[in-house]
Amino acid sequence: MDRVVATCDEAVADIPNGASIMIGGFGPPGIPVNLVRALRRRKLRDLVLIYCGGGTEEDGIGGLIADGAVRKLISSYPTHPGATAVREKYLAGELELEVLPQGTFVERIRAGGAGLGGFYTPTGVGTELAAGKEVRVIDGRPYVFEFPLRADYAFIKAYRADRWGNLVYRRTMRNFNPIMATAARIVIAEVDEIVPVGALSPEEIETPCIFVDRVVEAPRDWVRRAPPDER
Amino acid sequence: MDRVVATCDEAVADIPNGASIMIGGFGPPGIPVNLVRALRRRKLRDLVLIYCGGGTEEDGIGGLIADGAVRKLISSYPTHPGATAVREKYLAGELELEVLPQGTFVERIRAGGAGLGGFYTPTGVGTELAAGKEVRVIDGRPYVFEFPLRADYAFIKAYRADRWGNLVYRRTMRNFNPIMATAARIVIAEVDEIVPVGALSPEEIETPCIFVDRVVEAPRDWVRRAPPDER
Amino acid sequence: MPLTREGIAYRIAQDLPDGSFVNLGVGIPSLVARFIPPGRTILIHSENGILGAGPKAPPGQEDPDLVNANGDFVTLVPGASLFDHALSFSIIRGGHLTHAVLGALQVSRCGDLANWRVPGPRVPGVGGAMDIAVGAQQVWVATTHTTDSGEPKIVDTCTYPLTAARCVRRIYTDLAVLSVEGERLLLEEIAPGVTVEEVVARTGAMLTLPATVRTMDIPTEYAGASLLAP
Amino acid sequence: MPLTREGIAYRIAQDLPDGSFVNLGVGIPSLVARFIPPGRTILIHSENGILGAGPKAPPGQEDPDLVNANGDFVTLVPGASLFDHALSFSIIRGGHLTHAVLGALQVSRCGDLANWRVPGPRVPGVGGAMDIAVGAQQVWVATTHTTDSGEPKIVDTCTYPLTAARCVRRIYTDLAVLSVEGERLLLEEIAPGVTVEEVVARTGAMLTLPATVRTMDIPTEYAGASLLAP
Repeated sequence: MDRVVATCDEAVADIPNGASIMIGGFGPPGIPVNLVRALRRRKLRDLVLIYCGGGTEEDGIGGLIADGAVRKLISSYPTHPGATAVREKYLAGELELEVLPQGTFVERIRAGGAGLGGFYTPTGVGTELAAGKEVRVIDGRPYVFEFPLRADYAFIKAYRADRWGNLVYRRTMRNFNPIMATAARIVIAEVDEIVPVGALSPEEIETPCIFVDRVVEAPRDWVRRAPPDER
Repeated sequence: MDRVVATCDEAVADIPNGASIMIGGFGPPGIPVNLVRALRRRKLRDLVLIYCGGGTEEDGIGGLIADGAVRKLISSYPTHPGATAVREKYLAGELELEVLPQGTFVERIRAGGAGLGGFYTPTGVGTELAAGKEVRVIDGRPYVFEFPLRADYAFIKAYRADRWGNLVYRRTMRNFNPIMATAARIVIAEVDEIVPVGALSPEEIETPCIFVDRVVEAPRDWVRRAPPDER
Repeated sequence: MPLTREGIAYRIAQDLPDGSFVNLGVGIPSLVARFIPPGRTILIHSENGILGAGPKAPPGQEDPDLVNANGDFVTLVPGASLFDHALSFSIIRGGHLTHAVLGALQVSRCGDLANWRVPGPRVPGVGGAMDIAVGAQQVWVATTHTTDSGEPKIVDTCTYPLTAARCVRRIYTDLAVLSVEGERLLLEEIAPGVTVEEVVARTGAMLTLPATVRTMDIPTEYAGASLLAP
Repeated sequence: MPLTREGIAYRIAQDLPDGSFVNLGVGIPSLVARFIPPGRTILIHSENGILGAGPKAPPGQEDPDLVNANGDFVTLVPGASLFDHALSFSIIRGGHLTHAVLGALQVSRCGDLANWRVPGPRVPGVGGAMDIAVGAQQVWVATTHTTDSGEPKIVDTCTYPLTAARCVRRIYTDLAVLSVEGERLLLEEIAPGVTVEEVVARTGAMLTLPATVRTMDIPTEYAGASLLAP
């Protein structure tokens, strides 16, 4: 049951060309940057990334795209400042882009993790993001049908883990991480601190270890510096 | 923003005949027994209850059914020991029963609270619980279509609340409570302890106050007796 | 005198009742929180999992794990809660937010909103705008009345890609407050020193005029911010 | 000698690999946890929101807020986590449980399971059975080979209302271990002192017999429980 892997490089060593990979995070919080950097070192091709933003050079996701490692990006808001690689590759016709409303993006991932076949959302009806999608009127209101979304791998960033892979987040680190952790075949978590099994309270665990396959400790500088009671 | 109401009787005073009411809880944990008892004192008729079990005399839900206050029960497992009132009223033709697989029961409530129009689940395909329901093959696998479920009221049991209605649960009290709190027009929470706003950590709050309309303090005897660090 | 961006935000803040749960979009909407009248408890929701977002963190005191949906390092008010994106969008789509204040590229007479994309060879990116527009109990738009080049942003029919149809209830601009009632767009208030004729001239949709149009009750300055353009 | 209820549970426990995540139904399945071989870490899931349920609480030490799905006051193992019913059924339906051990009224040759209802004028109540049957990676059935009155529970086609079609992978009874492979039901093992002929005679479906049928390796007693019927 011990899920601990020594390094990020080891944790991503088996990812093949063409793999689909979910990456958690929103803003800087919750982005597993060290896993992304290790992935970038693999110099893979034809990856499908499922990530809410567009990535920047700094978080490494933009770098992956700039490298030409990514065939397709499934995203919600790939247009934030710093998402220059997406813009260049997309406008050059070298990156396929699937853009989803943010609630639909996370709900499709949840449906994938929860074993559902799809769902109807009121979001996007009558817009170009619903073009070609089934619309159904339920109880007098139109809804768009959306399919579940799963991936080969998920990269998760959490604050603390135990050696079994139970995960705890702090502040706004959760975002997509607990949901993506349910929806991939292999889930890899990068955490600031690994604690003994039993050290996390059963109520505070947000991602139970059943969802997590590998855990790597990669503490951020500020966490390393700040004692626990000042975080 | 203060949601505190003095008594359970006051909290349920406006519920009309014919109202639909979700009631949380599974086993004893998480059943808002004092709200149910106050509801029973109202001597209402034609209620629709949405509750996972069948209720017992002890938890008051069985008593409501025995009183003839309930027209219909939407449930998953109304056949546990002690659910005698359901059995008698159902077999006498005096209680309408809608039985759902437990995962479908909670997912329909979640869909109601999340604004979805419905979802496809693999559960129940080819069984009598899917009789008359739409079946759709998605990616080669058959799924049953299920509609969202909402109610006029939800009765929630939590451990601690602040005066705004942020809720915290302990051990297995959560069960249906955090989900039902999202899916009713008026949500009433019965809690063991009300603490000042700001006393709950933002990470530990499981039900944010946006979902809660009324909070009543009705501490259980064992909570009253046990000091916080021994619970 | 037309309102400044801060003036529009101030005007909106006066209309948010005590006990509101509000999502604020980027741009002018993000300024609304500054102007909430003292004594009102209004909780700010952020898509990335905050209910009860507070002001930006003072320089040097940013928490690297605490941002809002605009990417600002923020604080939390007492009573705030944190959650994942799934619950955050259950709040949005499930009709739990009492209000959302959004920016606009165009709003139509019947409340159609276009605020996520201009046509052309650009990267599309929508974020939470479509969910918020269909989900909040009341969607209010905060916008300048016209574009920088003077084109009306309030139009008969949107020509930009839609965010959601018939979702906007009120429009707050530098010149006026308007409300959408079915197919009719009502002119409720005008900025001090602005005439009804001016508003009509700068609006691209037919307006319905009540017997009397109120003039906004708005100070020139508030808490160091100019609310009226010079 | 046929296995006792504890014997069936013991036999199943030997087959659960280290690192399994298992849901155990009521009746014989609930006994499996007692017999997990030392040194294996196996986490027990309970529908009402537990991963890592431990043994029943000692009398007088029950926590009123901590029960499992059978209503027993239980304990938690170190590393356990607690969650709501929505996540609990995401775990179940989403294919995250490695194993589920369920009771049965009937199992068919091709793995159809009936375990929630007998026909007739009774209150229907299904609980989590249907979700678990479709969701777990491997569904194993723990049951007596026949009913108290000697009727086969392993049948060609279920006559009782189905829980789920073609979901069962293995069947552990007091007489045998069987596995479902497509349309074929393989007799893998027989209890000590039981003959293939006896098993065939008490089974209501055609069995496929391998070249050699193993005899179960099972002690007479374990940790104070009799595993073989006298």
